[in-house]
Amino acid sequence: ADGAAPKKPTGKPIVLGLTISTTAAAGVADHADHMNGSLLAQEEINANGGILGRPLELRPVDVDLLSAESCQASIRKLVDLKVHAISSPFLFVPIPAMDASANYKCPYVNGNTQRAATDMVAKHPEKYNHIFQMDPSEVFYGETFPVFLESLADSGNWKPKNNKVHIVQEQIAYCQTISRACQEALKKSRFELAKVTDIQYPVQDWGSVIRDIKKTGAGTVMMDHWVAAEYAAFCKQFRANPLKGTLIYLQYGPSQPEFLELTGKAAEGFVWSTMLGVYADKKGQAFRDKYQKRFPGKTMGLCYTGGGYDIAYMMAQAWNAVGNPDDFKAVNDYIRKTAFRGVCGWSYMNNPRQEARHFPLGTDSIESGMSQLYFQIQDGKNKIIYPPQLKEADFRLTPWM
Amino acid sequence: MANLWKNPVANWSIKGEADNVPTIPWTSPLKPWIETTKAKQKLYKVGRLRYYYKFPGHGARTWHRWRYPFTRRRILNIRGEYNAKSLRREKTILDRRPVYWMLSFIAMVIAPLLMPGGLESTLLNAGAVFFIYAAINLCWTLVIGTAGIFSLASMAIVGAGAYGAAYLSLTYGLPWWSLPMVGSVIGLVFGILIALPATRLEGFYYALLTLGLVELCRVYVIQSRTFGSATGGVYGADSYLPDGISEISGLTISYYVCFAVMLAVLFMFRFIQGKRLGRILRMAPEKREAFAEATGVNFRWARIQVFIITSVVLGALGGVYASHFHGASPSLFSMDSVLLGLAMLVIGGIGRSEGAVFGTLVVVMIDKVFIDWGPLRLILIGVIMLSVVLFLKGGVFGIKQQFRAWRNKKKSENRSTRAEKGGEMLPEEATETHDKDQIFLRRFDKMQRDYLKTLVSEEVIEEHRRSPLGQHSEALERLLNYFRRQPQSDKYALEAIEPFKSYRIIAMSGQRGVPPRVVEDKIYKSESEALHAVFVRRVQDLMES
Amino acid sequence: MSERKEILNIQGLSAGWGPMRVIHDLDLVVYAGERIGIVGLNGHGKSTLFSAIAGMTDWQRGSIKLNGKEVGGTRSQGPGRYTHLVVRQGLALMPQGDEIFTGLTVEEHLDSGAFTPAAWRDRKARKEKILEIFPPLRKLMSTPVGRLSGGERRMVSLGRGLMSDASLLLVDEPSLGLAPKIGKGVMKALMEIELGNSAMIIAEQNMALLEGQVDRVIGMHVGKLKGEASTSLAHEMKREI
Amino acid sequence: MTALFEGRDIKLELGGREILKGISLSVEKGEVMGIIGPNGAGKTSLFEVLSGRIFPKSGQVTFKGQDVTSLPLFKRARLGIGRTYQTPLVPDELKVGEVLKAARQAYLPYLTSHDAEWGLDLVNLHVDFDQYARELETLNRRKLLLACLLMRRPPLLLLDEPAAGLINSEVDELDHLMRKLSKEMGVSIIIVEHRMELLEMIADRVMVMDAGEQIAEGTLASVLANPQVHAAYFENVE
Amino acid sequence: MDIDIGFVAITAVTLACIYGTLAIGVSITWSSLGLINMSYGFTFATAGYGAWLVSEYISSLGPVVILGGILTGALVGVLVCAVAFIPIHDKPNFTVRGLIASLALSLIGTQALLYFFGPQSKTLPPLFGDWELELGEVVLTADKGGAILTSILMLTLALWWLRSSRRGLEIRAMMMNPHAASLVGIGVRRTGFYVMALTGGLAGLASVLLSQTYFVSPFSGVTPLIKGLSVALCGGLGSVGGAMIAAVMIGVNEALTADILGGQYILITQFLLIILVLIIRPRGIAGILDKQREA
Ligand SMILES: Nc1ncnc2c1ncn2[C@@H]1O[C@H](COP(=O)(O)OP(=O)(O)OP(=O)(O)O)[C@@H](O)[C@H]1O
Ligand SMILES: Nc1ncnc2c1ncn2[C@@H]1O[C@H](COP(=O)(O)OP(=O)(O)OP(=O)(O)O)[C@@H](O)[C@H]1O
Ligand SMILES: [Mg+2]
Ligand SMILES: [Mg+2]
Repeated sequence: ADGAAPKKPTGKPIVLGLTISTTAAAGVADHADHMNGSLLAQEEINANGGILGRPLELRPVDVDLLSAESCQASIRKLVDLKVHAISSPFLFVPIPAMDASANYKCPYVNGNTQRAATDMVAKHPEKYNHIFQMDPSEVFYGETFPVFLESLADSGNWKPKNNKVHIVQEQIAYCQTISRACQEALKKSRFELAKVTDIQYPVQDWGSVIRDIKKTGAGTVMMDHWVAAEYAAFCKQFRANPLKGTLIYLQYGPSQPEFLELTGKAAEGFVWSTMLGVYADKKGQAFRDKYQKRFPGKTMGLCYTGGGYDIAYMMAQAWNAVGNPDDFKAVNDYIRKTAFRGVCGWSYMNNPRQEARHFPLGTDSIESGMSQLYFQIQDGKNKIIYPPQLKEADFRLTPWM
Repeated sequence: MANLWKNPVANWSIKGEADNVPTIPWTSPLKPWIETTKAKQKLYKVGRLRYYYKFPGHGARTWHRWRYPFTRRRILNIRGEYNAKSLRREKTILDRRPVYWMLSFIAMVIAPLLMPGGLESTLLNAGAVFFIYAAINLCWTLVIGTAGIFSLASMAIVGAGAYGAAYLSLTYGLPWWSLPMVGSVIGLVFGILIALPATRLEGFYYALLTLGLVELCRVYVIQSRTFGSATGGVYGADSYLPDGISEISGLTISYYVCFAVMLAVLFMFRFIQGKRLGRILRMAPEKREAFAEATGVNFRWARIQVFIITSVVLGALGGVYASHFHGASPSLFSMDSVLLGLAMLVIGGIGRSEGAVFGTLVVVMIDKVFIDWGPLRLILIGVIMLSVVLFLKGGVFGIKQQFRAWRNKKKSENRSTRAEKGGEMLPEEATETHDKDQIFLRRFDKMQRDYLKTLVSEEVIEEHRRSPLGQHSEALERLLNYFRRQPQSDKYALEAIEPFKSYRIIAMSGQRGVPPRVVEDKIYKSESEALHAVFVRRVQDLMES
Repeated sequence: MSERKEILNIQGLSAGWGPMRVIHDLDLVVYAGERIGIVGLNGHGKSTLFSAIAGMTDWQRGSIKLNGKEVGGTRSQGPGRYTHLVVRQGLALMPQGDEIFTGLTVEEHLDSGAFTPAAWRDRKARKEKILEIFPPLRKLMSTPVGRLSGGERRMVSLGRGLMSDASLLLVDEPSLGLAPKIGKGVMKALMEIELGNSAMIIAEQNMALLEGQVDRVIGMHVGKLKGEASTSLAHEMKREI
Repeated sequence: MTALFEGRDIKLELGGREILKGISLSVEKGEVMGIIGPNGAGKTSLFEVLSGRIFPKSGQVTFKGQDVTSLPLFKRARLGIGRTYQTPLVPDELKVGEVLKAARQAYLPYLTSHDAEWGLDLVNLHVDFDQYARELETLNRRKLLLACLLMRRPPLLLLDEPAAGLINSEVDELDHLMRKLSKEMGVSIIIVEHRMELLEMIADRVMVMDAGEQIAEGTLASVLANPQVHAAYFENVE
Repeated sequence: MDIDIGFVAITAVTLACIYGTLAIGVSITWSSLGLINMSYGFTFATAGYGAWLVSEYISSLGPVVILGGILTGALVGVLVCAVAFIPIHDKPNFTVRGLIASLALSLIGTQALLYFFGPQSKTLPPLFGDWELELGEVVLTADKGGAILTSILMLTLALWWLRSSRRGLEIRAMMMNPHAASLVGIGVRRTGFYVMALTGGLAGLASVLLSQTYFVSPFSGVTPLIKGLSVALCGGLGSVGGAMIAAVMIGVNEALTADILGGQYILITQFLLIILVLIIRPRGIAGILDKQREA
C-alpha cells in the first residue's frame, strides 16, 4: 500500500490470527514482542488504507507452548474464527498445531526456528504446503558458529588464546539440536571441540559450571541455554571469577530485553546471536524508532518485534497481490514464490522446507537470505558485530580479556 | 382424725382386716395434668423427613423384573407401596442416578449435532479432550477415593503409555489399534512398580513419592535423545483417523471415539466400585480397617489390585492419547497438569464417577473453549476451585449429602429448644417413632407417676406391710394397680424356691424362652414378706424414675 | 447456700454431635470450694458435658455461666473454635483420652499449661508444686510424653491442667486405663488439691472411687442428670457398673 | 486332648513399655472363658495379639494345633477366629445390606444371602437393609459385626467388652445369645467383661489380669475368693 | 574423576542454605497448620515484587528493600491464611481442601502478577554492597555470600525461637495436637495468623536473598515451591530440624552429582534420593511415627 491517498479502510476486515502465550510460564515475553510488532504493523497498514481497501484485524488467542492439547486447541480456535492467515511467533510442539491447521490450509507463517518441523513440511508437502517458517532453522546457530569465530579471528579484533571450543548445553530439544549441529560444524573448521558440559534448568548455582569452564580453559565457550534470567545469573557469577581471555557466546537468550536490566553492567562484552533479528540498516533503524515511539520502554526486543511486524506486512503484500484473501491456495503459492524483504531481512521460502534461506550458509549474497546477526553487548547496548555487511560496531575486547 | 381410711368390709369382721387405717389426705389425680398443660411452650419446626416424588399406579413389579443383561442388577431401584392415606398404589424411585446418567449420555451423543456453527471444531476438539481426561480422572478417583491410595502418578502412567506407544508406532509402525494394548502393557509394568511402595508409605508421603516419579519421567523424556527427539515430544504416531478425511468429520469421529473410550472406562469404574472389590474396599476405609479385617478381608491386596487394574487402563488410555494426538509431549508429566487434574477431582468430589466427569467438564471446557479470554479463564478456574473447596465438603456432588447432614444437625438443635423437662419421650424418638400413640401414652404415664409419687408415704407402706393382700386404701390401691399394669420385661416376680418356706425376687425378661433374671439372692421366709419386698422395690423404682 | 459464690451455672444445656443430641436440657450449679463427682455408664454424655462446657461439641444450646460470665450460648459450628477463650476464663479440662502433645517433653508440656502471662512468669514454682503432687514425674522431666505409660500420661495431663490457676477443674475419668494403685494415687492427689475459691468436677464410671470423698455425687443417664445421689442410686450404679 | 485355641507365654511391648508380661491361656471346644481385670490391664492388647492385629514380642498362639502366631488378623479370621472390638465400630459409608454382602464376599467361598439371614436370625438383628450402618445404636452395631462373623460359623469367638454401654435387658439378650452359641453350637468364647453378673451366668472359667500379668485363674467364685484379685480389682469397689 | 572436596563442600553449603531457606517456610506452615501451602511460590514471587517496588519508588538501601520484601511476604501470608486456612481448618478432610485452596490462590495470584507487572523479570539492587570472597576455586559474590550468611543466621534464629519462646511452644504444640492446644488456651486461628505471617515473612526474606538466583518474575516461585516442598516432606512432617537435614543432604547430593555425573543428572539423582529416603523412612527423615489404634 503506497501512502498516496490514505483513505479509511472499509468493508469486512481481513483477519490475521495470532497464537500469543499470555498465561503460561514460557515464552510470554517473546510473544508479547510479537504481538506488539503485529499491532504496530496493523496500525500502519490500516492508517494507509488497509489491504484491498479492507481493514486488517488481529485475533490473538492464548496458547501454552509446551502442551500439545493447548497448541491444537488454539489453532482450532483460530480456524473457527475463520482467520485469513495465522501468524505465530513459535510453539515448542508445533506438529500438532500444524496438523490442526492441515485441513483449513490458510497460510500459517511462524518463527518456530525448528528444523524438525520444517522437515515434516518437506516430508508431506501436500499436507503442510501452507506452513511457512519465515526465518531459518535453529541448526544454523550451530553451523554458523565456527564461521563467525573464523571471521572474527581473521578480522584481527580478537585473537583466540586457543582454538578450543567448550559447549555448555541445556537438555531441551532446541539446545540439543544446536549443540549437535555445532559439534558437526566444528569438525570442518579450524576450531576443535574441547568439552561438552551438560546442565539442566533450573540451575541453582553456576559455581560448578564456571569451575568446569576454568578447568577446560578453552578459548571460546558456547553457552547453549535458553533462559534469560539464568544467563544473567551466570554472567554475574562469571564476572566474579572469569576465565581470562576467553570469548563467551550466549545462545539467543540475551535477545530478551530484560537480560540487560537483570545483568546490568556485568553484561558488558558477552556475545549472542539470533536468526530473526532486526537489522540496523535504514529500514531496520526506522522500524526501531517507530517501535520505540509506539511502545516506549527501557530496551526493545530485537527479534520477535521485527518478526511480528514482518509477518503482518508479508501477508499484506501477498493479499494485495492476490487480491482475494479467501483464496488460500493462491496466497500460499504467492508467499512461496515471492521473496519478502522485511526489517529482519529477506525471506526466501521457495524451498521444500518452506523456511527462509539463511545467510551466510544458505546463500552468499545478503540480498537473498535472512542474515543471522551476532551482537556484542557494548556499553549496555546490543551492537551488531557480524556479518560485516550489517555491523554497527567492531568486536571489542571484553573486560576480562 | 381427718385422714383415716374406713375399711368398707370392716363390719363383716373378717379376721386380719383392720377396720380403719391411717392414710394420707386425698388429692385430685387431675392436678399434674392441669399443671403440665398450664406450661405453654413455643414449638419450633424440626425439619421434615426425606421427600420422594411418588409416581402413581402399579408397575413396580415390572421394574423389578427388568435386569441389566448378564447381571442380577436392577435397571432402576423402584419401590412400590400403598399410600397409607389414599390407599392408592404408588411407585418411588429410590436411586435416581441412573436416570440422570442416561440423560447426560444422550446429551453427549447428540451434542455434535447442536454445535453452534462458529465453534464446531473448537467444541468437538474440546469434547474429545474432555472425554480423554474424564476417563483418566475416573481411574484416578478410583485410586484415590476407592482404593484410598493418594497417588499422583496417574498422569505419569498415561504419559508412559503414550510415549511408549507413540515411540513403538513411530519406529516399528504399529497400527493405531495396537497402541492401547501396548500402552496397557506398559501401564501394567508401571503400576506394579509404583504399587510396591504403596504398602509402606501413606498419605502425602506417598503423594510426594509419586510426584517425584512424575518429575523423573518428565526430566527423562525431556533429555532422552530417543523421546525428546527434537520436536519436544514424539510425533507421527499412527492415528485412528483415515487420511484425507475432512476436518469436521474427522473431529466428529474422534469425538465419538473418545466418548466410547470414556464409556468403557465408566463401565470399568462401575465394575470395580459397584462389585465385590469396591464393596470390601469401602468397608475398609483409610485408618478404619478393623471391621473389615475382622471379617477376613485382605484390604491391602484389594487396594493393590485396584491400583494395578487402573494402571493397566491408564496405560491403555495413554495409547489412545498417543493415537489421538499423533504422539506425546512432556507436558503430560508437568506438575501443573497433575495439580489441575487433582483440582478437577476435588471440584466434582473425590470417589464419585459423576464427580470426576463433571469436574473435568468444567475445567476442560473453560480452559479449552474460552481460550481468547486469556488470563481471565485461569482466574475463573481458580475462583471455582476456591469456592468449591471453601464451601463444599465433598465437591459439587457432595452437596446433597452435606445439606442433609446440616439439616439433621439443625433438626436436633431445634428439638433441643423444645425439650420438655421430665421423663417423657424425647423429641428425637417422638418424630422418629412410628406409633405416635406412644408419645401420649408416655406423657400420660409420666403425669400418672407424678401423681402416684405424691401418694407414697410411710402410712401407705406401713399399710401394705401389714397386709399385702386384700382390701386397701385408695392411695395404696392406685399404686398397686399401677404396678400391676407394668409391662412384662424387667417386671419383678417371686420365685417360690420352696412353697410357703422360701421365696426369691426375680425379674421377668420380656422374651419367650429367655429365663428370668435373679435380682437379689436374699431369701424371704414368708410370701407376704416377699410380696412387701417387691412392693418396696417397685416404689423405689417409681421414686427414681 | 446462696451466699456461696457460683463458679459454674448451667441452665437448659443441650449439646450433641451432628444429628445426635447427647446432652438433653441439663441444669447444673457448682459452688466455689465444691468437689463434685459425676457417675454414669459409657456413652451417657459425661465427656460430652465437659466438652460442651469447654465449647468443643459440634453444637450446643443453653447458657453456661463460668464465674458469672456467659461462655455458652448458642453455638452451631466450629467445635473448639472458642475453647481457648473459655479456658482463659479460668477453666481447666483434663480430657478423657489424654490430649497430649506427643513430641514435647514433660517439662515443655507442663510449661504449655501455664498460658496466662502471670503463670508463664512463675512457671518454675508451679512446676515444683506439680512435682510435689506427682513425684514420679520428677525424673521424667526431659522425656517426650509420647513415650510415657498410660499412668504417667495421665499425671502429665492432670499436671498440665493444674499449672494454670483455674477456678473450675473438670477431670474426666482420672483413673481410666490406670492400674488400680496409680488410679488411687491420682484420685488421692485430686482429693488433696485444696480448692480455695475454685471447684472441681470429676467424671467417673467407677462410683466407688468417689464415694465419701466428694461433696456431691451426681448420676448421669442418657444425657440427663439424675439429681443428688441417694444411697439407692449408688446401689443402682454399683449394680450397673 | 489338645486345646482348640492356645496362647503360650505371650509378651508384648508397645510404645516402649511392657504391656503383656507372659500371658498363657487355652480354651477347649464349647468352653466360655472370661477375662477380667482393671482398665489398662492389657485385656484388649491381649486380644489384639490373639487375633493377630499386633504381633507379640515373644510367645506362641496355636489354633487347632496349628501355629498361627505370625498370621495377620484376616488370615486368622479365615481360619475361623472371630473377634469383636471394645468400641462398637461399623463401616460408616455402607448400608447394612452392603456390609452383609461385603462380608459374604470377603473371601472364598462366597456365601449366599441365606447364610447372612441365618447369621442375622442367630443374633436376632432385624433392621432395614437400606439403613446406613453408622445409624445403628450400640447393641445393633455389635450385633452386626457378630452376624458378619457368625455367618461363617467360626469355632472361636473373641469378644471384647460386648456389654460395655448396654442396659440390663440388652445384656440379658447378649447372655442368651452366648449361651446358645457355646452350649448348643459348641462355639468356644473368650470374653473380656467388666460386668460380673454376665460372667457369672456364662463363664466356665475366668482369668484375672492386672498390669499385664495373669494373677488368677479358675471358676468365678474361686477367683473372687482370691485375695490378690481383691487387691487388684475389687479393692476400690468395696 | 577427581572430586575436589573443598569445592564440593562450599557448593553444598551454598545449595543447602538456599534449600533450607526455601524449605523452612513450607515446613513450619505444614507442621503447625497442617496446611500444604501451594501458594508458597506465589508468596515468594509477590514478596519479590514488593521488594522491587520498594527499591524502585522508596529507596534502594539493602535493609529497606529486605524489609519491604519481608513485609509483603507477611501480608500475603496473612491473606493466604485468611482464605485457605481460617474458613476450613476445622472442617473434614482439611488437608486436601487446604491444598487445593492455596493452589487456587496461587493460580489466581500468579495471573494477577503477570497482568500487573508483565512477563519481564525484574532485578533487585545489590543488597550486600559489592565485594568478592575467594575461597579456593570458588568466588563468593557479595549477594551469594550475604545470602548464605543471612540464611544461616535466619535459620538458627528461627530454630532457637521455636525451641525456647512461648510462641514457639504454642506453634509446636499446635502442630502436634490442635485439640489439646485449644485446651491450654492456644487460639488456633490466632496462632494460624501469626504462623502464616511468619512463614510469609520468611518466604519474603528468601525471595529477596535469592533474587540473584531466581529473578523476580511472576513464575519465579515455581521452582522454590517444588524444592521447598520436596525438602520439607523429605525432612518429615512436623520436624523443622528434619527439613534442615534434608536440605543439607540434597545440597550435597546436587554438588556431588554436578561434579561427578554432570549437570543433566541433578534432578534425576535428587528425586531418586528423595524416593529412596521415603522408602527407607516412610515418614521422612525425622518423621514421628505415630500409629494410633482404632479399636
Ligand atoms: N467426638 C465425638 N464425635 C461424635 N460423637 C461423639 C464424640 N464424642 C462422644 N460422642 C458420642 O456422644 C455420646 C456420649 O459420649 P461420651 O463420651 O460423652 O459418654 P461418656 O459418658 O463420657 O462415656 P465414657 O464413660 O465411656 O467416657 C456417645 O454416644 C458417643 O458416641
Ligand atoms: N499402641 C499403644 N502404644 C502404647 N501403649 C499402648 C498402646 N495400646 C495400648 N497401650 C497401653 O496398654 C495398656 C493396656 O491397654 P488395653 O486397652 O489392653 O487395656 P484394657 O485391659 O483393654 O483396658 P479396658 O478395660 O479399658 O479396655 C494401656 O495402659 C494402654 O495405655
Ligand atoms: Mg467419657
Ligand atoms: Mg479394652
